[in-house]
Amino acid sequence: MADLLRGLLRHPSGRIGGAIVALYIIVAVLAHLGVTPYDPIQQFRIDRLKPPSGAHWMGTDMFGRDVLSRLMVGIGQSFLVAFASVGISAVIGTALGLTAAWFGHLWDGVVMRLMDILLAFPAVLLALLIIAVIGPGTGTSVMAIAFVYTPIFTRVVRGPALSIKSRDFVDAARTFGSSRVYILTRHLMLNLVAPLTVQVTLALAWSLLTEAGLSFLGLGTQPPASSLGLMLSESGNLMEMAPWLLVFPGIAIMLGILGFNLLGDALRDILDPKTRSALA
Amino acid sequence: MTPLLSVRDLRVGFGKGDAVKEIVHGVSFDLHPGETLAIVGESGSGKSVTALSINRLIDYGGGRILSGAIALRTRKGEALDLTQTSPQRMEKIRGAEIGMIFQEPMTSLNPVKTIGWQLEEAFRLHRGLSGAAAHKAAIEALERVRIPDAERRLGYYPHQLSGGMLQRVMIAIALATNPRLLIADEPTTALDVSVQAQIMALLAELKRETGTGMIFITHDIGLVAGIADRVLVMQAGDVVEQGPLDQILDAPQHPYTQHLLKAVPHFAGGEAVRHDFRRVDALKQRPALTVDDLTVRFPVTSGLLRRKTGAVHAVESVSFDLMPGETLAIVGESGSGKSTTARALLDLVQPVRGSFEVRGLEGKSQHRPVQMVFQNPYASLNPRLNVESLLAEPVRAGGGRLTSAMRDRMTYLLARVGLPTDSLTRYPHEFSGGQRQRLCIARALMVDPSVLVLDEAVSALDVSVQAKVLELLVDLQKELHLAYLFVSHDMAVVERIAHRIAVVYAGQIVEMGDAAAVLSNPQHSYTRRLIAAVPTIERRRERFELDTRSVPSLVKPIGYEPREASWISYGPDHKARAEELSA
Amino acid sequence: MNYLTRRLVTFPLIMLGVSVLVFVAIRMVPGDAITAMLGTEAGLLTPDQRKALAGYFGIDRSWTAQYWHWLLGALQGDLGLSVTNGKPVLDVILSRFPLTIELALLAVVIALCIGLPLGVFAATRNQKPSDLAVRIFAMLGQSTPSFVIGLLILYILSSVFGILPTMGSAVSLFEDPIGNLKQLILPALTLGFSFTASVTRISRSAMLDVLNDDYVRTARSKGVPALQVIWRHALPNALIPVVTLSGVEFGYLLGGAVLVEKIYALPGLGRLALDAILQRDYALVQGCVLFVALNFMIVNLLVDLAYAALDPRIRLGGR
Amino acid sequence: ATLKMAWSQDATGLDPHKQTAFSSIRLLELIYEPLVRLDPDLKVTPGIATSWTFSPDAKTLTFKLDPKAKFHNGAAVTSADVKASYTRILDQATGAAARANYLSIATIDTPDDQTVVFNLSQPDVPLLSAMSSLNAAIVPASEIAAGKVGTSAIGSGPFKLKTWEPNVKEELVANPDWAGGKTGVDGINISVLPDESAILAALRAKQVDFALLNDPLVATLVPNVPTLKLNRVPVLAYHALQLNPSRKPMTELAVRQAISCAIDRKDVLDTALLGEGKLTGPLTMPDFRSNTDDLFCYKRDLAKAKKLMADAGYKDGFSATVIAATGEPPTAASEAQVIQSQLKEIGIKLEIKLMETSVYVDTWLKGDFDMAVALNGGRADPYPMYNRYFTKAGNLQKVSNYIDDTLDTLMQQGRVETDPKKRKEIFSAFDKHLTEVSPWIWLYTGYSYTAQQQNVQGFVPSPDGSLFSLARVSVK
Ligand SMILES: Nc1ncnc2c1ncn2[C@@H]1O[C@H](COP(=O)(O)OP(=O)(O)OP(=O)(O)O)[C@@H](O)[C@H]1O
Ligand SMILES: Nc1ncnc2c1ncn2[C@@H]1O[C@H](COP(=O)(O)OP(=O)(O)OP(=O)(O)O)[C@@H](O)[C@H]1O
Ligand SMILES: [Mg+2]
Ligand SMILES: [Mg+2]
Repeated sequence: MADLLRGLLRHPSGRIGGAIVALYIIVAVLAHLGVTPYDPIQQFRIDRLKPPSGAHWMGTDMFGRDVLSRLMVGIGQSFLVAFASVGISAVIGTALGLTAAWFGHLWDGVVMRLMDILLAFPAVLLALLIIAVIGPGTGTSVMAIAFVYTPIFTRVVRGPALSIKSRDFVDAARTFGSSRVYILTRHLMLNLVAPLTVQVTLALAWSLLTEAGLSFLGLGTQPPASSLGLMLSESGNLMEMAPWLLVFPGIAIMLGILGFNLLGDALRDILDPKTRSALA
Repeated sequence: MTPLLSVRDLRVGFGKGDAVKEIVHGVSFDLHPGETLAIVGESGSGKSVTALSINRLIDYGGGRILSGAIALRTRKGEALDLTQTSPQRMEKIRGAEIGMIFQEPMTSLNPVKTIGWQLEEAFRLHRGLSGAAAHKAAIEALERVRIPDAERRLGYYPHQLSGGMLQRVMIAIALATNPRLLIADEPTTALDVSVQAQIMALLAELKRETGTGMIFITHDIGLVAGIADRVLVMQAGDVVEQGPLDQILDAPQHPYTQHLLKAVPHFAGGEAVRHDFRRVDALKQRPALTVDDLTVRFPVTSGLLRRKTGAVHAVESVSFDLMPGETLAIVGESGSGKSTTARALLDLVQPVRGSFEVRGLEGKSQHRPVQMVFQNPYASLNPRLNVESLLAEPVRAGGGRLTSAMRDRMTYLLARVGLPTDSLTRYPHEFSGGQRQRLCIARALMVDPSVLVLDEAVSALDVSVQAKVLELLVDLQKELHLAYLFVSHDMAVVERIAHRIAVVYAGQIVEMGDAAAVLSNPQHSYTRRLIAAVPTIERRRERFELDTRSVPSLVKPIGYEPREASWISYGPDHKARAEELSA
Repeated sequence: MNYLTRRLVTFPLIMLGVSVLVFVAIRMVPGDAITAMLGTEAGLLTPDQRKALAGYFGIDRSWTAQYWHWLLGALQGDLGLSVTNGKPVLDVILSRFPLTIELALLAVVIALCIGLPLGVFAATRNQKPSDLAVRIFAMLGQSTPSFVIGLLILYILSSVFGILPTMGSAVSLFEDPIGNLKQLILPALTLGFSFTASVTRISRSAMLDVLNDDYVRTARSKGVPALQVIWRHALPNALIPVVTLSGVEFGYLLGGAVLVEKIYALPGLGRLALDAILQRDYALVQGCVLFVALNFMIVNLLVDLAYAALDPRIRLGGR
Repeated sequence: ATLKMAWSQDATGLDPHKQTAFSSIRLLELIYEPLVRLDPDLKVTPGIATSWTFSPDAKTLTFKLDPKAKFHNGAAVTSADVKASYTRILDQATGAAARANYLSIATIDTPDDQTVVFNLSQPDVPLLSAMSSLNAAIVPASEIAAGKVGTSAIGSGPFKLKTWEPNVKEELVANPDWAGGKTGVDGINISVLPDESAILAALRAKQVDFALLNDPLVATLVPNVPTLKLNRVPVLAYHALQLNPSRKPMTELAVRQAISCAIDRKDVLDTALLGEGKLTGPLTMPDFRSNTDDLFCYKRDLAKAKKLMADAGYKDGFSATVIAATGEPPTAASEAQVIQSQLKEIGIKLEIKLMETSVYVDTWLKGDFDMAVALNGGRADPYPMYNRYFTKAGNLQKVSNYIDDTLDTLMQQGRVETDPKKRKEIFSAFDKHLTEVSPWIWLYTGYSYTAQQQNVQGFVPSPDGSLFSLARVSVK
């Protein structure tokens, strides 16, 4: 863990990506603790659609709410959805991929065909349908995104798991008579951490984008809470009247995705033994 | 006579600017036309870097020639300092004047191009041939390296050929334009003994035919005897000694050269076998391991419904027994079923027939009496676990706890295999290859096994490390009265450790018996062939024979059963399978 | 080809799974074709009226009965009738599909034409400033949501330049190829923007990997000139991951063109599917999803074939 | 010339009797004609019928048809077609949405080809205005018999439907035989541009001559472009916050009134619609519209609201959910947020649930909500507008969940009264009472917007949103 951090600090894109993500997390935590310039849902009637100024650094929206404060909360919300959905899909996907690789045969066939079905299903429509069935909300967005991303994790895990399964140290463990659970958790899982970490950061970037897309369609985060996507969507038809409503959340989301992507790149380099030595 | 190549005080480093790390610290030598210079030295001593510097390929690997001169006399007679030549000029020289062969034939050819294309490219670039002419030249080139059916093989992709074949193709490419200098960087290290012998024979023959100057790089000093005129010994980037072949082999001056010659096992035709065990005495006890009629087959399927169409007869009716304190070596070339036999004994594969019986160590609980040490120490240690977890695993698997007694045993074993005691909290990548293999041995010993299966346990190690690990194994065997099943393809190693030898060929044991008897007086033709292929320092400038026979296919149709073997006895403990005359 | 046949065998299985999934999912969504069509006025219907309409829309029977009916039809190439279009589902889909496939293809072509050379270029300039510039472009490109780019392009074009690609209906490729290209180039650019960025990145890193491979060194030792090493030896190998990415991405583009089609008002399959969901045109939703899934799988199959074409190890099997 | 037109929502079907969506009606009213139609002042004017008379007891209604009226297939429009059309509407098997408005029709007589007599089971003055609905359009009897209504569009209106690609485009060509005269354009090409920003972009780029806009945020940008003209007319449809009086604590009159007093209608309008609208009571038609100052709590009165809450025993407020549809109207989410913030001031914690439109409709019809942000359609006459919600037999009682004797009585009186002055009094009382008992909080009416290039001439907007005057529009 400490090694990882040190590696990140030494890696140029790791530094930038890490800094962005860290900044966002700090902002999110601050917002969660209520440390925002203004109450993010308090409406100030006289302050409607004010451009950025000393009082409101990023201007106000059509309700006279402070955009900066909403942006801070929105980052928190978007990150929450991203982390939760990726967490869920990573856990389920890993479990499925791991067991599919390990048990093979029928179980592998069934799991992978199911994943094929989900993969073949157009992702956006799948998410839309899920949301339409359950009704919109943070929880639903999380579930929908997790659902769409699970097959990808399953695939990402199954491939390496299959190859690790045939590595000598797994054979060695079998000669000792190690239990299945031990082999699965210690030998396979531990060695999947690297590909998984990389995939997780990429998934986080994607999930941020999807959350934005869903909120853009009005099906994600519910107002008056805010998320980056929702802010973008609310700014849609006000773009010409109040461009700051589009610009700031737009930049925020771009930077966030950039942060995760950079972090993913750095982790890929750091966790890959081939490049690790070159960096050290 | 002017030298073909003259290298003076060559220094090579890696890295940019201030961070340059010098790897080769001043190498100088001369090479005359038709002469072969062998560069020997252990892994990482800078042999490859030196070689790559000569044709400036090092530029593409992040390296840089720091100083020195490399003077090459070209075909036209001009002398050229390769360290100063422009990249464009170098492109003309590479291939045309300097050919090169690499260690890994499997990865050194472009996987998506036919070998014909890759061969023709050489002719196109340097001889301006194209179309039918290039095609014809390619066929000739393949025939020159004794590839039968050359015309058809031109359409093959690299993955369709065996390693030995590919290495011949590489040689054909390197020699395509009759370069005046051929650099061969460990061309046989990745190959089987018998294939290695073939390649060596081929190189020697071609050298005689074409009169090319050759730089032959190897870590196996035994190999140079047959081919080199001069030898250059490198250690950690420095040249420690160089001179004519005989002088180096017979009167090495530098301690490192002496060490290389002495410590490294060299095959001695059965003269160096161990004499610390007398089977006759041991026969009163119960064997540690009895294997009877062990047969392993892997189904071969084809078609949509995965219909079984045959089976790989990997191990066929193998029987032997192993006494406590005894080493039985199983030798044979690649794919002959050695590993499969070992794996069957550890329940890693299911035999279709036959049985084996292990004498348990009654009274001791939670043991798995058979333990195994794998070939590649890096691959058999989970890189993400520390040494303590690694050592604890066999105990935990048997239901044991990590008690302080256990910890004591860990420290004891670590010390016993010669590892620092603070190793417990370290991770595998923090150890060298030899240390890792010691770790594997310690791990196998954690549960007090009675039989240790060593599958090519020292093949992946550097020569000098190999010797030390072998020594350790011998000591441990004496101390713990272990029975070893030692799987190897390396005759020199086998000679050092085996009490008895079983030779396997295509899944079957063809000869078995006392080590000295088998090695000094081989009876089966395959055993003889195997022994003939072993390079030794004694066989100086001996001509290797080219032998292109290949192992019969192990894939047999459903229901195929091999004929019952009949054995001929050649001594109290030496028998061989009767051969069919037709072969 | 053994592998291929095995893939073909799982085809119907996956399609069946997709069809069940979409069938159930769309019916679990509250509201049906009647409320979608009549809105709040649906509340004025008497039970008899409602029953009559349910019969008209074919949603009066049990789910299983509906599914069997639909499945039997589908097996004979009849995907049912779209209640909002009054036409067979297949006809509706086929009339919208060419546009989406053209859009996706165009996006892939743009991405490959820009991304591949850029990535290869960057790889040969490893760690130099031009490499850095390419990487920054690629990173930013991957991080920008397509709808943001689309909105920006549209706004700038119309308010600053007063021009716009043709919106609303599709200009036929065959009748007016130039007009068609003019109409689709911007949407394709929007759609393929982040894809271009990822192609750049993948081809750069694949190229870097390949340049380290042994056979590249062999080629150099043969005296192959630097440019030929890159184009003739390295590129064919580096293409393999790029092809995988393109295949996967092309599949997503087919299903994911919804937002771009909405912004540029293009009558493609994505919007058709979205409208069908909103209007609870069950048969049409099923048809669209099945169609997209089928295409996704066909594209995957094509990618496998492309693989085989590129890599003899796959084409000819192991030794 | 051909008029190039754009809108963001398309017709959902071609059967005039089954289509109730605003977007469908806008298309179909250019193709089909009812017996009578409403002019921009909401007066009943001739459609297929040239004249009509109510019998003094208001129990028979007689129409004279225009002898020139012809269907697109060339056949003349006869009384038989009218009878067949109404029979179809009244037949339950048709599933005609507006059937409930015509239930008083007992029998239909056709003395000759040009005369139709409706015999009513009870006096029904609002029937005439109800007949102006497109849902009572006259279709050929032959088409009904052939079961082809809805697949082909054979009407008698100013335009014929040439092609229809749902959600993509439709092409209309002028009907040279139209009884109403010659149309100003040769045809109309309508494109569906689902994003209203894109419509504005298309107008700017002159790709479109004429467009229908829903979102006031987009509409207000039109006047900024010098080449464009915005047409704006107040509409009958009204924005309301529907309370569900069957759910606690909205069962309490005081709570409902408190909500009414706590809501600053003007503020909601100014924020969510950028002020684009007019405060209104339940009745939105100019003839019946009350002065909002006379209605209950139309001036925000927080003190009163708090007191009412305390009286009802909800001094500390309560929690509830409000549902709203995404994009229908486009301002729904904003309205919900302003209302949420206003109600917070009297301690009511609202949770907003945005729903996709069909899900919203489904939930709304089941009455499965605490509160709902709604945009409900208006009618030219108060009775058809509210009888569904606020009469005892109203078939949307399940949605309104509120009825009292006063409302029911006033509605029945309004239905049979033929004297306009007296009707006005009756409905004025209805308006007042309804706002006082506050089952819903009526907010305001918005505008219907159309944007056009300056060279499009002759368009007259109508409060019911009708685009019928496109028949007279010409492009210079
Ligand atoms: N690209 C490189 N960058 C940095 N260091 C390198 C590079 N290539 C080789 N080295 C270092 O140079 C030293 C000599 O390597 P070289 O490959 O010449 O050894 P060798 O004698 O050929 O060994 P082997 O028998 O394993 O092939 C090693 O310590 C290695 O780590
Ligand atoms: N799991 C398996 N499935 C099918 N065939 C197998 C399997 N494992 C081994 N084989 C085949 O069995 C034969 C013997 O293999 P084995 O690994 O025992 O050879 P080996 O003598 O150990 O060779 P090497 O020296 O290369 O390790 C080979 O032909 C191999 O391809
Ligand atoms: Mg080397
Ligand atoms: Mg082996």
